[in-house]
Amino acid sequence: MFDILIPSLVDGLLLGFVYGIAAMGLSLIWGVMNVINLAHGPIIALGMFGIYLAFTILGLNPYLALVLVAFAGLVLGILIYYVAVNRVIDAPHLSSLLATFSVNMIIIGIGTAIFTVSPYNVDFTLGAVDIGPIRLLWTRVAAALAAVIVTGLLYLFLFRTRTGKNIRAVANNRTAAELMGIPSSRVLALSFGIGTMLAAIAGGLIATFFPFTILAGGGYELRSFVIVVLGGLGNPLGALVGGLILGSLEGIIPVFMQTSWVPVIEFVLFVFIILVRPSGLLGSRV
Amino acid sequence: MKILRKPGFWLPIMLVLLLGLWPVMTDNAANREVVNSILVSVALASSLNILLGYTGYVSFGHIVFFGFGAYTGFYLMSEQGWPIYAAMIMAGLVPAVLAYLLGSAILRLRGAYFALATIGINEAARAFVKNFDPLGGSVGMQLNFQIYNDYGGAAQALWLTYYLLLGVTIVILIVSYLVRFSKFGLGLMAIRENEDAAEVMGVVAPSAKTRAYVISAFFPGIVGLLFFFKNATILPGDAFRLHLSIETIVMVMLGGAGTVLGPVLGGAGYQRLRGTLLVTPLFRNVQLVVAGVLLLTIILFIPAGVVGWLRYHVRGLRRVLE
Amino acid sequence: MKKLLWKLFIVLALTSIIITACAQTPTQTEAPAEEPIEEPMEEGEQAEEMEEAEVPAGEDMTATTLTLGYTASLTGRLNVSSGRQDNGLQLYIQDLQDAGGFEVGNEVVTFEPLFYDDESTNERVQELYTRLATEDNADFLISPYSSGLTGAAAVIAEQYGKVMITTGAASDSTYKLGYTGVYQAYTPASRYLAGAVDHLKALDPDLTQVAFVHENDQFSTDVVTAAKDYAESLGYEVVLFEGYDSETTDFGPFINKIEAAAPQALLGGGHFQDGSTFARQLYEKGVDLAYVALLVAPPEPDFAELGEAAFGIVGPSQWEPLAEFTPESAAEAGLEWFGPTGDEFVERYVAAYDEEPSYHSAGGYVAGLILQKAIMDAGSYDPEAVKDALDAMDILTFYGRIKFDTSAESHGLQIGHSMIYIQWQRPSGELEKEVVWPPEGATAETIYPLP
Amino acid sequence: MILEIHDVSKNFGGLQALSDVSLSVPEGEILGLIGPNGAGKTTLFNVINGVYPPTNGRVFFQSKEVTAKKPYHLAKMGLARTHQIVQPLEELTVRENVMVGACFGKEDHGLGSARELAEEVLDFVGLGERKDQMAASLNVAQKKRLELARALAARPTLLLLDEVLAGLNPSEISAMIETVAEIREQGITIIMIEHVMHAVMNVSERVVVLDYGRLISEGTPEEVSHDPKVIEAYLGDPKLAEEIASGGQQGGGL
Repeated sequence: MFDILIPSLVDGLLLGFVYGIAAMGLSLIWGVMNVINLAHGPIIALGMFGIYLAFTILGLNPYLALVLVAFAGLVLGILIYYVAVNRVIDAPHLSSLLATFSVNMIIIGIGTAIFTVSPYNVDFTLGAVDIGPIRLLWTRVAAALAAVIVTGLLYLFLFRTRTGKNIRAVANNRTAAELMGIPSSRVLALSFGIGTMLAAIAGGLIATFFPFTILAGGGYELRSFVIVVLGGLGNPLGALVGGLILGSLEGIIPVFMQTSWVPVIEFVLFVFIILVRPSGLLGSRV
Repeated sequence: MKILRKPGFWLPIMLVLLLGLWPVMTDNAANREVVNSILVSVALASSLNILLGYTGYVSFGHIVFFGFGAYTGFYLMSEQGWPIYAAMIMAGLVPAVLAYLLGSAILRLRGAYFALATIGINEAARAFVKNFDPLGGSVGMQLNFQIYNDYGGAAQALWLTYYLLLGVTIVILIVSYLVRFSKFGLGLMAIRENEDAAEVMGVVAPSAKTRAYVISAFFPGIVGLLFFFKNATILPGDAFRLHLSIETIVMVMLGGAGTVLGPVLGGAGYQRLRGTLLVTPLFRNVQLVVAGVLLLTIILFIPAGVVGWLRYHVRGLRRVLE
Repeated sequence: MKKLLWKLFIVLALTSIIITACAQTPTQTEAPAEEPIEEPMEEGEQAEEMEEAEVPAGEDMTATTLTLGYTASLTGRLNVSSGRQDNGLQLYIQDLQDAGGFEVGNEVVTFEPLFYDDESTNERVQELYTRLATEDNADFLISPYSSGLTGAAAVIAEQYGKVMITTGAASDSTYKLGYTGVYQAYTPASRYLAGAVDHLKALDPDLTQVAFVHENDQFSTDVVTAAKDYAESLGYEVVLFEGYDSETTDFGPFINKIEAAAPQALLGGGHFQDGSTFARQLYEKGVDLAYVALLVAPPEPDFAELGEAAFGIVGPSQWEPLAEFTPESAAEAGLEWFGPTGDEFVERYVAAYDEEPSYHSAGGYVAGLILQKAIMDAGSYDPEAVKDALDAMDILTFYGRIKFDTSAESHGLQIGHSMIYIQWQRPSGELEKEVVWPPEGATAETIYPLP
Repeated sequence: MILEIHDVSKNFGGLQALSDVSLSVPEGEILGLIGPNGAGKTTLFNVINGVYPPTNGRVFFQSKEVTAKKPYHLAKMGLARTHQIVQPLEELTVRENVMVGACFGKEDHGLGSARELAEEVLDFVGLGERKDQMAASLNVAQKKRLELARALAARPTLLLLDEVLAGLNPSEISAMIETVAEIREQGITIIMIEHVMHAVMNVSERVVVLDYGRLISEGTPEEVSHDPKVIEAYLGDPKLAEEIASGGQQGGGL
C-alpha cells in the first residue's frame, strides 16, 4: 500500500503547488474587489501558449520565458480591468461575472482562431531523479519551486511595499482607502493584473509537463474555484494551502477507487464547503 | 379573456408561433432544424429567466436540469420502453424534485456564493453520471433506431419532436407571463431587488425562491429529452455542458432579464448568430469573439438588455413589450 | 453626446441581429464552404490508372456530380488521425475527378466533397450532419473520424435516409442500433486487441498478468471490454482495468496504479493525443513493462516524434504500407479486386501530402472506393439500390477485404477485414514501424521484453 | 399590550448591542425611542421584527411569542417598519413597491386590490403623482415617504418608524409629522426612532431612552428630558458611540 501511497502523494503535492498559484490569482482578485474572474481559465491557457511560443519560436528556456509570460499576464490583466471590469466594479455580481465571462469568450475565440483547438506540447524535459521508489521529474519539482518563490514574492510585495499595503487597504475597505487618498481604481487594476499574472504563470508551469489546448484552462479554472473555497475566498496564502490539499486529494483518491471519481468527490466537497463553511477551511482574508 | 388583450402576453407567443409555423408551411426539414435549435435556446432562456430575471439568482447550473431530465426520459424510453409523452412528464418532474431538494440547501446562499455552488453542482453532476453505469457511464446511452417506428418512422418522429418542442416553448412563455404578472412574481421581483427588505415586507423568501427554482427547473428537462431524443444519443459531456448554462445566461441578458419577451429575442438572436457563423470557416472562431464583444457591450452599456432598454427609452413601447 | 451615439449604435446593431434572427431567410443559395484541397498530384500520371475510368466521349452521356458530405476534425483532440483520414478521402476524390469519373448507365459520375470542421466535438457533428443532410442535401455521407462522433452522425444519416460509409469508426455498438444504411470500413473494435492478446501469448506463454487502461469513450471501451474477456478466456489475470477521460493530460495516477499492480503487459489507450501523452509519461516515469500495446496512436507516423518513448510500443493497425493485398492475391482467394494497388496508393499519397500515409489515410481513401464500387454495382445512385449493392459486396482492395454483415442485429458491421500489429523499432538507427503480427505478414521479430 | 419585550440582549461577536432591555407598548400608543448614536435602537427594531434573533430574552407581539421568528412571519401578523437607510426596490415602480407591502402584509391582498390600496396610500403620503416612476429615480425625502407608504399598505397594527425625519428639511419634517399623526389616528400603534428631538417630544406619548444597549430611562417626554441619566448619556463620547453603531450594523455581511 505504501509503495503507491507515497509516490501518489508526492505527485499530487507537486502539482498542488501549481494549482495553488492559479487559485491564488483568483483569490486575490476576489479578495480585493469581490469579483469572480471567469476569464481565469483562458488566461491560464494563454500562459501555456506563451511558454510554447517562447520555447519553440524564440528558443527560450521555459523558466526564462516565464518572466516574459508573467509580465504579459500583468499587462493583459490591467487591460482587461480597464476595458471590462472597471465599469461594473460596483454593479451586482452578475455584471462582473458576465463581463469577465465575455472576456473569456473573446480570448477563447481569438485563441481558437490562432491556435485552433488542437493539442500542443512543449517538448522540454529536465530528466528525472530516483529517490527510493519515487521517480521525481525535475520539471515538476522546478514548477513547485517556482510556485513557492512566486508566493514568497507576492507576500513580500503585499506586506513590504507601499503599493502592496495600498492593495491590502483597498481590499479591507475600499471607501475608507479612497478617503485616505489611495487611488482605488489604479490599485484595483494592479490587483487584477497580479491576479491574471499568477494565472499566466501557473499556465506556463503546467505547459512544461502536460500537453494543452486553448480550452485547457477550463479544467484548471474549475480546480481553482474548488481551491479558493477550500482555502477561503480572498485569502491568497489559503489558496496555496488549498492547492496542496486538492493536489494530495487528486493523488490519493485514485489509490482507493477509480480515478474518474476524483472530480465527483472534488465538486461535492466544494458545494459542501460553500454550504457549511463559506469562509473556507482557513477563513477568509489574510 | 382579459389576458389575451395584453400585447405583452401575445406578442412573444405570436413571434414564437410564427417562427415555429414557418418550417411547417414550407414543409422543409432544413428550416425545421434551424428553428428547432432556436426553440431550444428560447425555451432554455425563458425558463432560466424565471430564476435569473425575476428572482435575481444567478444560476450556472440551469443545464443540470436539462441534463437530468434528458437522462431520466432517455432512460425511461430506451431501457423501460416508455412512450415519449410519459417520459416527457418524468423528464420535467424529476428535475423539479431535484430542484426542490437542492433549492432548500443552496438558495440560502447569496450572490457569488450561489453562483459558485451551482457551478459545483453542474460539475459534480457530470462527473457523477460519467461514473454511473445504469445511465451508461461515460459512453452514455443510445436509442435503438427502431424506436422511431413507434412514431411513424424517423421522419415523422422528427416532426413530432419539433411540434412538442414548439408546444413546450409556448407553454413556458405562458407560464413566464403568468409568473411575471402575478402576486408570486411580484414577490420574486421584490426578492431580486432587495431580499432583506422583501422579507421585512412579508415576502416569504425561502419558499418563494424554492418555488421559482422548481418552476424554472421543470421545463429544461423536457427540452433536454426532446433534444436528445432527436439526436438518439446522450453523453454526460453533452448533457451537462457548463458552457451551455453560461450561454443561456448570455441569451437572457442579451434580450433583457426579467422581461417575458427578452429571452425570446435573446435566445433567437444568439442562436441565429451562432448558426450563421457555425459553418463559415473564416468566421467560425469569430463567432465567440462577436458574441463576447456583444455581451460585454450589453453588460457595460445597456445592462437591461434589448427589451429593457427599449422599455426604458421608448415610452410608447412599455405597454407592448413586457 | 458621445455616450448617446454609442447607445444608438448598439441598439441599431442589436436590432439588425434580431431582425436577421427572426427574418425567415435560409441562405440556401450560398455555395457551400469548401476548404481548399491541397493539390494532390502531378499531372499526367494518374488518369489512366483509375479502373473503369476511361470516359467515353459519347454524346449520350450526361455528367453527374454527387456530393459526399462529411465532417473532419481538422482541429481538436482528434486532429491528427482525422486529418489523415480527410487527406485519404480527398485524395480519392481527386483521383476520381482526375480520372474523369465513372460510368453508371448513361451517366458519368464524379464525386465532390462537401465538408466542415467538427472540432472533434459531438455537438458540432450533430449540427453539421443535420445541415449536410437537410440544407446542403448531400447525396452520400462519409463518417467523421472516431466512433463517438460517428455514432452521433450515423443517427442523422439514418434519420434522413442517407447512405453512410463509416471509416475511422470501429465501435461495434453503432451497428447494433438497427441502422440499415450505415456501412463500416474498419475492422470492428471488438477485434482490435484480440490479436495483441494472441501476440502476447505467442511471445511469452509464461506471462500471466496484464493491465488495461483505456480512454472512457465508446471506441476504447468497446475494444478493451472485448479484449479483457478474451484475455481472461486465455487465462490471463487482469490486475488493473480502468478508464480515463478523453481530455486527460496527467496520467500520473494511472501510472502509479500500474506500478503498484505490477502487470507485465499493458494494453489500452484511446486515440492519438491521449495515447501519445500516455506513452510519453510511461517512459518518463520509467515504468517496468515487458509489453505495451496502445490503440490508434502507434500506427500514426507522428508517433515517432515521441522519440525514445515510442520505442517498442505495439499498436493495432487497419492497414500498413507494407501489407500486401494484390490483384493476384484476390484471384487466389477468388475475390474481385477493386481500386489501386497499395503501392500506387502510397505513391500518390506521398506525392500529394509529402508524408507517409497511416491506416487512417487508407481508411479515408477506401471509404470513397467502397461507395464508388457500390454505385457501379447498383448501376444507380438511388440509396436503396446502393444499399443492396453494399449488402452484396465482397471485394479485395489494397486495404484488404471488404464485406458487411447483413444480419438484422448488426447490419453494416465489417466482417471481411482484419487487423495487423506494428511495433516501433530501430532497424537502422531511425525509429521505424515494423509489422510484427500476424506472423504471416510480419516484417520483423518482435522486440520482447521491452528494455 | 400589543408588544412586550422581556430582558432582550443581543451580542455581535464580542459586542453587546443590547443588554436586558424590557419594554411594553400598549395598543394605540406612539412611543418615541431615543438615544445617542450606537445606543442599539435600530438593533432593537431588528430584534423585534426578526431580522436578528435575540441572544437572550423573549419578544411577544399581540400576546404571541415571536422571539426569533422571521421578519415575514411578523409582517403577516401585522408588524411593519421603515428603514433608517432607505431600501427601495429600485427597479420596480413606486406603485409596485407599495403593492409588495399590500400583497404580503397583514391583509394579504390580491394584485387588483393591492393596486387600489397602493394608489390610496400613495396619495395619502403625497407620492400619488409619481406612482409610475422607478423607485430608483426618487429623491431621499420621497424615498422616505415610499418606505412609509409600503409599511402602511401592509395595514399594520404596529408600525416601527426608523428615523423617517432624518435628512429632511424643516418643511418636509412638519409635513411628515402631520402624516405620522394622521396614521396614529387610524389606530395604528407606532414606535419611532428619532433624532429630531422636538419632533419626538411633540408627537410621542411616552419616550424610552437607550444608551449602550441599556434602557436607561422611560416616561413622558417631560420626565425623560429632565432625567439626569439621559442628559449624561447625550454628553457621552459621540465617536465611541458611532463605532458601536457601525459595528452593530455590519454583522449581516455576506
